[in-house]
Amino acid sequence: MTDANSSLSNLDLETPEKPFLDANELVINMGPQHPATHGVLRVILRLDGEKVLGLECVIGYLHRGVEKIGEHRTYTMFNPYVDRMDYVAAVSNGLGYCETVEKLLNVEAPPRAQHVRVILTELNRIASHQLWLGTHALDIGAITPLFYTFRDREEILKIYEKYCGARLTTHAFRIGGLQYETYAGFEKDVKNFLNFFRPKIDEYEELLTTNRIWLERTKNIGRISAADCIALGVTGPVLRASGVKWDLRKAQPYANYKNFDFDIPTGLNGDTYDRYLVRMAEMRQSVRIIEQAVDALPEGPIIAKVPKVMKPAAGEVYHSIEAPKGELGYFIVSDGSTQPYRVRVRPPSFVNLQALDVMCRGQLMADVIAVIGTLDIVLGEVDR
Amino acid sequence: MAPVATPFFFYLFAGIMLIGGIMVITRKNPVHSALALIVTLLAQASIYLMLYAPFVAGVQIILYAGGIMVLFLFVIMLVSIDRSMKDRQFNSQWIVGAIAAIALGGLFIAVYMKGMSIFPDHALSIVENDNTQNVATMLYGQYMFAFEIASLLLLVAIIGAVVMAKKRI
Amino acid sequence: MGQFIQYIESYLGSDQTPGGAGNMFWALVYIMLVFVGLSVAVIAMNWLERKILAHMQVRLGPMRVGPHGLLQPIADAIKLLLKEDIMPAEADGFIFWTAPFIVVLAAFTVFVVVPFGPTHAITDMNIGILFMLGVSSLSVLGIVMAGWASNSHYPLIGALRSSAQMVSYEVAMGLAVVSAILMTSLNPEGTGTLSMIGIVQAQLAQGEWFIFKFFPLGLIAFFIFAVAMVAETNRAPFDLAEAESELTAGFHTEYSGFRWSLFFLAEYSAMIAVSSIAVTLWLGGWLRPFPNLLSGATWDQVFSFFPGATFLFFAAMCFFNAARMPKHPLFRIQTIGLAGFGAALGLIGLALFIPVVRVRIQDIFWFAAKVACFMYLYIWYRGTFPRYRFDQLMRMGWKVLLPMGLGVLILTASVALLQQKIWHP
Amino acid sequence: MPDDIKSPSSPPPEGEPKPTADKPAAPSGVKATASGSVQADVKTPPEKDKASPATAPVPPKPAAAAPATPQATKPAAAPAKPAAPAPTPWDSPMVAKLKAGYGSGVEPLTYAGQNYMIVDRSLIPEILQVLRNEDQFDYCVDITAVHYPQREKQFDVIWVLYSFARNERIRVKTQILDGESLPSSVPIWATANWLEREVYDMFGIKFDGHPDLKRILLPDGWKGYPLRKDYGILQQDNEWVQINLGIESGQ
Repeated sequence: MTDANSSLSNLDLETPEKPFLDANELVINMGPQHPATHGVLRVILRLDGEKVLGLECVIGYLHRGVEKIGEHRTYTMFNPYVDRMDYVAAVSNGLGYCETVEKLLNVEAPPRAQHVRVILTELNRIASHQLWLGTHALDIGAITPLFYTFRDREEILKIYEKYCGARLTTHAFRIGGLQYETYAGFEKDVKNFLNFFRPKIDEYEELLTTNRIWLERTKNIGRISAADCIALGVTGPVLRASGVKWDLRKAQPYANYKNFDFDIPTGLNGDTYDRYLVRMAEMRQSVRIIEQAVDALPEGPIIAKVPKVMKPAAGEVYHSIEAPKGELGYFIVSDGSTQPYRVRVRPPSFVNLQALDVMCRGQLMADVIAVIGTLDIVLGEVDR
Repeated sequence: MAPVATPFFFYLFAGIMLIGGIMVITRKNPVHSALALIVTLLAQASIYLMLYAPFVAGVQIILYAGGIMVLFLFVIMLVSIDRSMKDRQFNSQWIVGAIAAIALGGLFIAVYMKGMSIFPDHALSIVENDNTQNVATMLYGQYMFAFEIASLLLLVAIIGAVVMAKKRI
Repeated sequence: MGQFIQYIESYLGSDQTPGGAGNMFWALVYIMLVFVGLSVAVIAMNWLERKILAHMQVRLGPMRVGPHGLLQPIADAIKLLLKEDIMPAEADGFIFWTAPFIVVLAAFTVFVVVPFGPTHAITDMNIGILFMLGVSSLSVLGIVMAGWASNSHYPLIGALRSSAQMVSYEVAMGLAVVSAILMTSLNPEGTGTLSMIGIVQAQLAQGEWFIFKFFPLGLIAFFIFAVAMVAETNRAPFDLAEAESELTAGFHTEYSGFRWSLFFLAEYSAMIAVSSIAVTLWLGGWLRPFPNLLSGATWDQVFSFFPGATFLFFAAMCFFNAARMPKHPLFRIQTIGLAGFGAALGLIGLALFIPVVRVRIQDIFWFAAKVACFMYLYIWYRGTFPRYRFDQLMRMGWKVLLPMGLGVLILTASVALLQQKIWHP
Repeated sequence: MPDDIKSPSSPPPEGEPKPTADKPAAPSGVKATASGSVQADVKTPPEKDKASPATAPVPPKPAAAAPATPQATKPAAAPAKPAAPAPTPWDSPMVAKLKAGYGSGVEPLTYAGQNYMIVDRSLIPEILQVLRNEDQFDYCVDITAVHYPQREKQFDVIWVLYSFARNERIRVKTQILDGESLPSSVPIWATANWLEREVYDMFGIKFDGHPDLKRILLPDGWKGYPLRKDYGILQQDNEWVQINLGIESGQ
């Protein structure tokens, strides 16, 4: 414990360093309207020249009171709202919410629903990582990967569109199972996508992985140690890139992830490059999972028997899933009525964003952009 | 190339130089001063050209206008302009300044009055076409030693700057 | 009047540049030609960059304004000219207004000495290359002024980055240039030249482009220059001054409309200018490929057909694409437009086969073709590379390119001396 | 304690009984090891997928209606209407130790397979510290609150904690009065910083010793705490909206 705290003791905003030659500290405001802050994030940077002395995130520009809305909607009605938080990984949000309510209701989705849920969430993980890769590379100045990833993400969105009619905020799952039976040719589409997508990861990597400029821009940038990660509650690829082999899909399997064989890629240095490699590897692992899930897709009902009017017994449940960005948790308190008494969302982006200050200290201003990109935040989720 | 309208251009550039020089010392904003200085330097380069010294003119533009003055501006911009704007522009040593100015003016007048006898009249030789080559021959031949001393001085200056700027080497 | 006509005619048949011959009329004509040609080139570059970049990035690029977006640059220009000219309230008015003009002035003045052919230059100065470097280094002033006068943080940081970057890379660039100039002195008289035309003529006399001279010394010097010139022009991967993800748009963040378009114009003409320097110094300027290997009147004849053939090729491409256009009434205008454009190109191509034109135009053609290769490289870099960070950029300039440049310079000098003293005493 | 964390390869002490039961690095594993800092190796999912492994044997006491393990692969069509499941006592060595130390101030319970303890307000700083230091709950997942206006102690404050070493998640819950403050847990978990700010922002619960307790999602000058039950869903700080946005109403 002392160890973790000592590494944090030098994190306070006031770094007592004597300015040299009376150099004035420059305070720069980045955002909330800034192309590289991935939304309406406002960062106040304290710079010495181009070196970052400290920064403060100002958030809340996209606050919509999702948790308050949750208290005024029935369990079913609130389901679409969660899609609007992390809008690039809406399916994962839905999965987390549905599973939490299922826990409250004490029901479980049938196997077929579980399989389809896994397929769709993993597709969503790929889509989210693609969007991250494109924008992250764009922040660092490589424009081309963005168009490659968007081209390929389109194929995933097409599958969503065919499945549920929506592309982004899908509302694909129902409490207790699925909203729709899969359409005819769903398996074929998914398999086609996998075959199409596998070489594409190589294509992205060809552009970046060994690119000298990319290496210089990402290696040793925004390093964060495993201890700091844990102290700051950072989860997801960022935590794994720091060397902690922890993935909720393995540690506390939900849905039916325990039936699938996949690896948890981890990094060693916890720098931006490792996070890049971890996410690239995660895409490959997602492909593996989807492949197994499609091959073993069972027949059967797609929704468990759930009451028309959901009135879970009074009680409270915290359930979390491994969203593309980290641990996405829902804490729902039921008072026995049709509406949740309290819905708390534990957003991964929100907690991860806290680490920005630690990761940026002593880096250059240009690296702040790279680090914001590598944290992979979605402001809709940060602010809710 | 035959010179065209030489007096006109001479007075034009000389005028620009003078106005620029006055602006340098009268502007309150140091950035404006620096820019005026650049104008002066550019006009000076033009005068060099008219003196059939294109190499010097080119070097003047590259080094002074394009290099040194940019660094000047660089430094000035990092300094708080607001503070320097509030400072008094002229310090109290104007008596010394006036004396120096009068002395310099007297010198100019003296030179102008008996200029012909001080500077012997050379035959005008236009060396425009191999000007650069001549400069090179002089620098690396006759004045080799002086040239090398100058470069040594610069080296010392560079090392001094590094020592001063670096907290720890 | 007759005297005036005589004055005009007196230049024809001269083997000097208009400036060299002291003929003001033709000098003015050449200035006009260069100005117009440059503007057209910038407009073409605008379209080409968008198109090529788009195709690299699996997009189509502009497709709506004119066939394949051919009229897009014109639409853009009109849009920019009609835009409101905004000046920040706290800006330093005079400097803010003059900055873009200085940048444009610097970028265009450089072309006074660019030799498009043995006589196709506005003038030839004996300090030609020095003049080019000097004047192009003045553009940094405009950038600094623009950044400072905007009175805003992002432009200021952009301007500081840009000026530091340009001043640093000028050093490496200068060293590379000097090693090429050294090569010009390898003639029996032992006197080199700084004149742009003289440099190309030296390559002609020595029978090889300087890029191949003292292999690999020439190549390394060229490489240093090629890197430094990208940094000089603030283009990807060295486009830190206008890194949109960090500094929004760098020093011209606060500019809009016409003034912004001046910066745009200056950026592209600066790109063309530095490419011209590279072409002149290392790639034989206006000389056609293989002047030493495939020499002789027959080969001259063959190579002189290239300009016309190129235009005909482009014309054929236009016709091909016009034929591929959807057969739909809505596309009729576009098809006709594209075919018309092809026809125009074809006519130009045919005109270039006329012997008189052919002989006169081929120098310009080869020069332009070489510059065009560089322009393509610029676009290619932009499509491929991420952006360097500022300290990395500086490190590369000072710790890699500068020592390399010094080394190449010393080696070139030594080899040249050895060659003169030992092999050909 | 962070020593366990720093070495990624050292497996957590429990929850991983058989480390290598499956094939190593499949071909579709990590390929991008050009500079080789990412390695993918294979980890077996724990054989028993209980939410609370070995340490917390769930007592299947009452009525067996509440299935203890959430991931139990039962037929899905299980009747979804168990007769109002109630929290059951939670028993484990850790809990026994805490109970021994703090007596009736700690009330460990299990609901829906999830363990939590209701802790007396006065014990909060100590218990959290003990959980962090001795029981290896090194990861503070979430801090949140629930408002019960009809109760005397109006607020439930909940800490969700997770231990990497034990692969166990628990919740610590306490009840406080309106206006009562809590000690900040930022010294214990750095992540508590923003989480506590959010609780303050939404509920108005103050945390003593927090380095920078101010609103996080809402604007600084906002009045009212939106997640309190007496704050209507359409309610807003009209004054703030008028001053700062220059409009009559934000809705």
